[in-house]
Amino acid sequence: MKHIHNEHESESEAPVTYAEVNDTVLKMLEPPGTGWFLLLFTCIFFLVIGASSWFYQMWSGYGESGNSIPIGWGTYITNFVFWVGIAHSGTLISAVLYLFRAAFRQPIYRLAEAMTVFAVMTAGLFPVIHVGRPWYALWLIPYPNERALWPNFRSPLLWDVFAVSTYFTISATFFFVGLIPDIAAARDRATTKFRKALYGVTCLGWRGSHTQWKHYQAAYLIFAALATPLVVSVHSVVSWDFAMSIVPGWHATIFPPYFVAGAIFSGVAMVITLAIPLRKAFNLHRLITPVHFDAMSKLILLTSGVVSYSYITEFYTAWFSNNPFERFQFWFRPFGEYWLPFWGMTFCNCIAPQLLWIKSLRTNIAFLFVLSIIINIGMWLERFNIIFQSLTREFIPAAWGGYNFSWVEVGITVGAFGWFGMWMTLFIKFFPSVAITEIKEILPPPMRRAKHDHGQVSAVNSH
Amino acid sequence: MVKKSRFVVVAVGITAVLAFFQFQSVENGHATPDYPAVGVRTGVYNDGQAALWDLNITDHFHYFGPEQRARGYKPQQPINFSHVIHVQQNKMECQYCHWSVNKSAYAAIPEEETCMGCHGALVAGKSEQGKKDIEKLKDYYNRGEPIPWVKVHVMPDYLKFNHKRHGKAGVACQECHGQIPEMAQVERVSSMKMGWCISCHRERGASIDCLTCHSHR
Amino acid sequence: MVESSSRAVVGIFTYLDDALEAVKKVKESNLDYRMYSPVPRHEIEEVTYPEKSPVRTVSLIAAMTGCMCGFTLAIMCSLDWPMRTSAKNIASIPAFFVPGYEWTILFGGLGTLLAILIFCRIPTVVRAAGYDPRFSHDKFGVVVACMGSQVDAVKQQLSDSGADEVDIQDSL
Amino acid sequence: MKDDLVQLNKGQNRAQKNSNSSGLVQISRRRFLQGLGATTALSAAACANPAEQKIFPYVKPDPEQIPGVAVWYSSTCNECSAGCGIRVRTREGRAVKIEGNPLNPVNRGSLCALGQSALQSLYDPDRVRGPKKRKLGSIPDDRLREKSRPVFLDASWNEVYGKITEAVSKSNKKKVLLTGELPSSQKEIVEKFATTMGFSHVVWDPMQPVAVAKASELVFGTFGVPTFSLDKASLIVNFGADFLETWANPVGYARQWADSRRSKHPLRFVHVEPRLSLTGANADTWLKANVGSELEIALFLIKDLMQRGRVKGLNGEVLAYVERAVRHVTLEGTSERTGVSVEKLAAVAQHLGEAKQSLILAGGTATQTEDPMPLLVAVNILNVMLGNVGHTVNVAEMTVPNTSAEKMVELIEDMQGGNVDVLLTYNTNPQFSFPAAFGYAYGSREVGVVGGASGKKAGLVVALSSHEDETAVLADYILPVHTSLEDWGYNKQVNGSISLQQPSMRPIFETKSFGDVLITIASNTSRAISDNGKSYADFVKAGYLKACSGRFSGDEKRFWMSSLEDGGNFKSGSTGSSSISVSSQVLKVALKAHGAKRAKGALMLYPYPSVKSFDGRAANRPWMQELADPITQAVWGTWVEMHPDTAKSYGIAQGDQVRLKTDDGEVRAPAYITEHVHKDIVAVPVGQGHSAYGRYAESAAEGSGSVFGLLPKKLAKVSGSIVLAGAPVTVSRAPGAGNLVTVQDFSSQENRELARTTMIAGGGGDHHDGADHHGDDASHGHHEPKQMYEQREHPLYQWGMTVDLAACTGCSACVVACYAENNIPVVGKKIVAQGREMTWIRIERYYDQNPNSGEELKVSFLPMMCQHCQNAPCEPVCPVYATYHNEEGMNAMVYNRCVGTRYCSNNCSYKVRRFNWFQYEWPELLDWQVNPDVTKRTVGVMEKCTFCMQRVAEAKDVAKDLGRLVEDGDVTPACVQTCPTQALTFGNLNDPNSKVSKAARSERAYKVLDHHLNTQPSVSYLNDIRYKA
Repeated sequence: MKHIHNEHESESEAPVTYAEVNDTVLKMLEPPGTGWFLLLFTCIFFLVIGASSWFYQMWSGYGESGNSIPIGWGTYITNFVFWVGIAHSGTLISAVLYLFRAAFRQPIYRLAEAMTVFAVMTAGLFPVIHVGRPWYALWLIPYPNERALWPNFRSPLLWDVFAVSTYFTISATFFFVGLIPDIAAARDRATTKFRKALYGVTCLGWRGSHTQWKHYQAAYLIFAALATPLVVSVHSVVSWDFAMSIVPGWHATIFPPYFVAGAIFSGVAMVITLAIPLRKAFNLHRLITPVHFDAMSKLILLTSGVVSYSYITEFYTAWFSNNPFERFQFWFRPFGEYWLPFWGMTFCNCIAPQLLWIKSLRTNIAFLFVLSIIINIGMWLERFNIIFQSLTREFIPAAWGGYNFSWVEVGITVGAFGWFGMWMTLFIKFFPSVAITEIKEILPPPMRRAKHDHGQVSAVNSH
Repeated sequence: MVKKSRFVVVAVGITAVLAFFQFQSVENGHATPDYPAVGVRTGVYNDGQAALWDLNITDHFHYFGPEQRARGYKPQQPINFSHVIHVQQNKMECQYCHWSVNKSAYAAIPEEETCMGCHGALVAGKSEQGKKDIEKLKDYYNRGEPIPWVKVHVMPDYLKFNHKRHGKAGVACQECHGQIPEMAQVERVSSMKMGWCISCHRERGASIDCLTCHSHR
Repeated sequence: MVESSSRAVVGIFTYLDDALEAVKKVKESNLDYRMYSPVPRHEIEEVTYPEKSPVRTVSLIAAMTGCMCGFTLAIMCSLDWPMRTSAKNIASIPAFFVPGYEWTILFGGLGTLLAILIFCRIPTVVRAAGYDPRFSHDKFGVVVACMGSQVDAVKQQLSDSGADEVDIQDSL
Repeated sequence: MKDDLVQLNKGQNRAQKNSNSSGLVQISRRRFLQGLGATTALSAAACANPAEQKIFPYVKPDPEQIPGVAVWYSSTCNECSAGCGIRVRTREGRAVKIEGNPLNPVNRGSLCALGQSALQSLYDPDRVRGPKKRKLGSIPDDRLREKSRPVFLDASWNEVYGKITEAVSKSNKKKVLLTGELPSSQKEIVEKFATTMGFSHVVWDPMQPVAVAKASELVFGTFGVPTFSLDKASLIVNFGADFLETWANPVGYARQWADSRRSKHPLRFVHVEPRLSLTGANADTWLKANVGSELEIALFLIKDLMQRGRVKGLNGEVLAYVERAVRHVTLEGTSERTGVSVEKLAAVAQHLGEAKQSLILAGGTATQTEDPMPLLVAVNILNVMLGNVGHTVNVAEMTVPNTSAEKMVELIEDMQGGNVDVLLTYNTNPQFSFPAAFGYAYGSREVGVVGGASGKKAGLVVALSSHEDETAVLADYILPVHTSLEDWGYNKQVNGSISLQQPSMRPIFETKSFGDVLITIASNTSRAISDNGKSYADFVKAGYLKACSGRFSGDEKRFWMSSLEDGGNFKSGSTGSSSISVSSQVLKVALKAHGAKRAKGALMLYPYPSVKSFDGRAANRPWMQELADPITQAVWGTWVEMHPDTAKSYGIAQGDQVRLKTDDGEVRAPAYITEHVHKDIVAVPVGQGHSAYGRYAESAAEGSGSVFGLLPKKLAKVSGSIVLAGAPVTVSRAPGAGNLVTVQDFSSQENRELARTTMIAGGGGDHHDGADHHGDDASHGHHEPKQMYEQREHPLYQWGMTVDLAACTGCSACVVACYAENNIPVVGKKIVAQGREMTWIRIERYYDQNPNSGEELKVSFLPMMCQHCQNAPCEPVCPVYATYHNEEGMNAMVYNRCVGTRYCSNNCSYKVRRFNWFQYEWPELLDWQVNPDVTKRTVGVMEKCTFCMQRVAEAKDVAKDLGRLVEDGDVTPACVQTCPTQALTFGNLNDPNSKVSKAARSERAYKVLDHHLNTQPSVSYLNDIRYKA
């Protein structure tokens, strides 16, 4: 905490006070302007496109998607993995970095966590969209039923059900618990009747008494401790959807760490993509500082390295295994029919992030924004490569085949962004999207008798 | 305090309603006690027990699923054929009319000629309604048209029930179809949902391999 | 308002050390108190609640239950209607680690949530004695419950510690 | 059309009518159709409750029928003139499946794709449903383009009969009855009719090997196609006869061929042709000779034999004649002119010289050139020299084709000259399959009864047809006749056996038997061709009993009944003659090779019939359209095969639209580029490009035009048959993209050892000696890896299958059988193009250049169906147990549990799972064929081969009633049952004595991919056997 404070001081501005945190953050909740409504309606418009595409697909038949017989999974599963991946960094930032006491997480963690929850909500749609009979998707849930049947616990897809539902529950709970004191702060400042009621109910009557804080802190630590393994496990389980199969290009033990690193990679990029406009729109420059961007850039650099290493390892393993199918698959990816997505992925995920070795670029907001979008595209392509390329060239050459991209898939993909964006947009206007309490925690408390080196701070009074 | 008690009342109420249906379903199953003496519980097994918990809306609501697959489905038939008169009062054997039940997977609806065997010249019916119905039968027969009976036991696709095998294994008709002899209008007494079949299969040690029933035939 | 009825004395502090000073004094005089703060500080915990929180135990128990339930669910469901897939065992424990693990986390998380709700006494609609909206902003508050006779002493004590304001409210 | 076929029943997923589960539905036709209409109307109201389902009893019991139990009728297939015996499975009075009749010696229980698809001719939604008359003024056009399509109005039988009677009595010119090649009973009644009524009888069937028959006349003295015994030969040299596909008796010959190929001493098979046919693909040595140079090879072989002194059977002037012909033939010269390497020619000659028994064949397109006689004569002479006559060539049992192109030409000339006033057509489609250059359409317009109101137009052309094909739409009246499945008849085989044809169901529409129509026409004109007004059925019975007189003693009725049960009487009477001397008629033919005359800038047209299209009669059968051609793997419609070099020179790429033009016509079709056609030819399958005939035929044609329209207006020398091959065509790239859809785009095995071959050396030696496996070593087949898990036990049955690749010819009969048995939807070209075909069994075709013998082409056919793996990758990944492994070793697929994650398909290493992307529905009438024992699958579920578990269930049911277990042979899945070569076997692997376990223990047995993946399939493949060159 100390060194963070020092970094603040280095900015040659007055240190942040408790009151300023509240003021800045709660200012975000003020009645929205046209821009916000425009954003919201754009998102809803996209969502309507997506929803109508889905209904069209259900009405007409699953054939409206692009899948074919060798390629049973396509855009939807790519989207699923993509969104689960996006979700990951949220948990990483909120839980893992909390445990590591990495204080740079504080200003961005709420945003990251909201992103997690909404991304999981988005990701969770895709398995349902992608099944042939979505109205029976609930058969994957082990509930007592008149058929006396249970699901197959040996299937990675059932693990997915467990992993994703647990992940959603835990991250949503974690998110909500973290929100409680901040909502209480919002409640205490709320003016309109609606907001009073909204915050009054959602803060559950939080007061911030010493016992409450005591249990809260203990519980929060436990939540962080519980969510931390999820960071590793959820995407590992998702990766097992592939790794547990025998498809060349999927059947690899490297998948869990590879997927987790990729998820964090894409998630951090997504946090940057969201944080930059938010920071600009709500003038959060004093809360989300270049220091944070620098730290996230380093995280990107690290995970990009891990991801690149995984790519190389995949190729090495395929060569080393002397398995003709694996070898063919990894020859096919760079030099086959779909070379473009492969090289696109390589550029976006391995080459472009290397620019972050340059210090000035790490804090160059415009550059980071562009790079984060490039990385997101790259990570989508990575999943495309894994899913499409592997399925299109499996064991039996006679059964090799292609994919038929359809506008329905594009519609649903766009709709997913609309769905995610809609929740994000609503969230930033109704709930504090920067963690008030947690930022305050890293600020030095106002002390009359400065025990440490914070004499200056204690002199600054609020009001 | 008021709120709390209200909650309790609602909870107890819901439980009571559920329990009512629960027991009622069992009650229904036992509704017809002792005709003829087959000595088995008729069409109960775990009927409804698991179904109460089933979240599958498509199986439960008529808006999503066919009414014809619900217990108690009792359609109006083109001719008011009464099993009471034929079976209970005149002691006819099931197989006399449904003759293919032990020969084929299907228990055939009797040919009109079978009906005409008695009703053609001999039996004209006692009641007014009965006379009318027999006239109807003759009309159909003379026109050479089949009677458009309404299916009572509508089963979903991809379930192949074999009457012959069940009959030969000693399953009495009443066990699934209920006390048909006492029905003036045939009604579906068993849900014929999968869990219902399975509980009997398990109880009697019959195969619970999916393909036993979900094979094509 | 009867003299002997219990009252709440609310001290509003700007400085954390002042507030803690006041708490220490109140504790010495063995009065019931509640301290409000906009932020959790370990300094506060040290003074007010040095013991460990019971939340942890609840979480542990819940998580262990979850682990057991997860495995049990998977095993029981598989054994209820044993269906062979490939040549794999009906109850294939390695595969069941996933539901077991996931439910460990899930139950642990839900248990923790339950524990917070119970120990923090939320959700509640009861108005907290002496709460001031500023406590969620930047002020610290010390609310002391005392009999009417002790009010003045307590009030004095709080202002001596450096309270910006001291209010007296009816206790609930 | 495809919209009709694939009625995507949008939003009606749940409200699927389960007409198939109501096995009791047996009602009058009209009623049934009404009910069908009602169901359709109701299902249109979305989200409503499905209509209350009705259950209809019989009005009167049918003593033959137990509801839910199939009734089988023995009959005879009329699809080609081979006359295979069939058994038609009917349920509640509807024919649902055709299988081969095991008692019939022609096909011994097997049936080809075409024969099975006869059901879709019976249930053709475009069938003529009642008598029709042309609307006045709607005059047929030559091309029959959509605009000028004649309009037909409903008529009554009596009206048309009246017209015919009137015309016949008025007639003062020729009266002609034009038919296809007919079975014996119809032939007899037609002869009677023709003589009684003064009709002349003309026969046209494009598939008849008339030239072969003519060559027999020249060499052996009798006109006819000899019967061949392929299984007795140790070497077959074949000049283009596609005996594994469509030629002569394909099912019977395929069986003979396969019996030899899988025996200890397999025959060696050399095939010469310019375009790789299915038959050529099965050859040990495939010689891509220059077009028209087959004769050179034959002459070289004659010369080689002469040098070896094998001139038995030749003497006198014939010997001199032959010697003269081969005087200048040299190995090098032949090699140069044919384009076949010296080594290969020498090797073939050597094998031929050493072979104990051999057979030389010629036929197919190679013998439908302008001058086919020299080749055919040379081949016959070769057979004589080799002593094959009387052994592998049976000239005592000759099939005599009645088809005559010369008579056709004469008829057309007569018609054009106005010399014909009554024309009846039946079972032939000359407007489509006779070269359009001769002008049949023009001629048929000139047919008329003089004295009509407006010159010609009182004309009388009556088509007795069950389909509105090109010939029928030219007629003034169409009289709907029974299809062969509704009609009576018998067919006398050359070996003396007689197969009987009986109706397998009551006629669907207001149709009459062809024989009855003739009888009625005759009696209307007060002439009798059957005894006092008896029907054709009586005629058949009497004729059959007469033909069988002496074959039975005692009760005629009992004999008749047992014949109906057996499908005929199969006592074969005759014996082959031992030797024969060459007729001097042969001297008329100049045995001189003149090479291919290739016009400058033009390629040679090489039309060929295939198992998929035959002569065009299969075009309106969706199964046959969707069936992938085994060689090109193309579906729906036609294509043009070209050599890559040729294509390059014309700037044509795979799938481009190509225009083929001759002086007589034009065809547009997509290009299929393949190395396995000669550079100088363009090969086009015949039978596609219909302009009438029905929705599937017409839409699949996509306006391409028929290949027969390209043929020149001339007849072949001596044989007088049409000139199919050799027309010079100008090829150009047509605008627009061609619509070529293939189901297999990759032809190489990528060294993955999917289809394996045992290469054997030596002429006819025991292949178990010195076996040398293609690819990796043999131990892979018997690879027993250590299992991680305890393998599943199978207490009673473990169903398994073996596929003998040495016997599999790739004919695709199994595919059609599977379509028919398992209610597999036909989805149409567009959906197949998306990789969504629904076939449960597919024939994979791989081209491999055999590394052991240089550039030798090795074509492998690999039937691929669900392998029912013991360690199935698909099973554990299903989250809802929709697929799992049962106690009987079956990989079960429970459709109604399936959620549709498609994970199983991803994880299936064999890619045999099929997904219902849409709700597929059968159009009206084709849905009568739906097998009630098999569920139609709904949208969103996975499906796959089930080993025909409905048949397994039936067998178990029967066995249980008999108080025993299912025995070997009780269960045969549809594919196994129909396989013409019996390459497939099915049975209980638990039983060590079952056929299938014996086959699976064979040292040729291996399992596909098992050595890589340890999937432990239940399907074993037996290595193909090929001779090293």
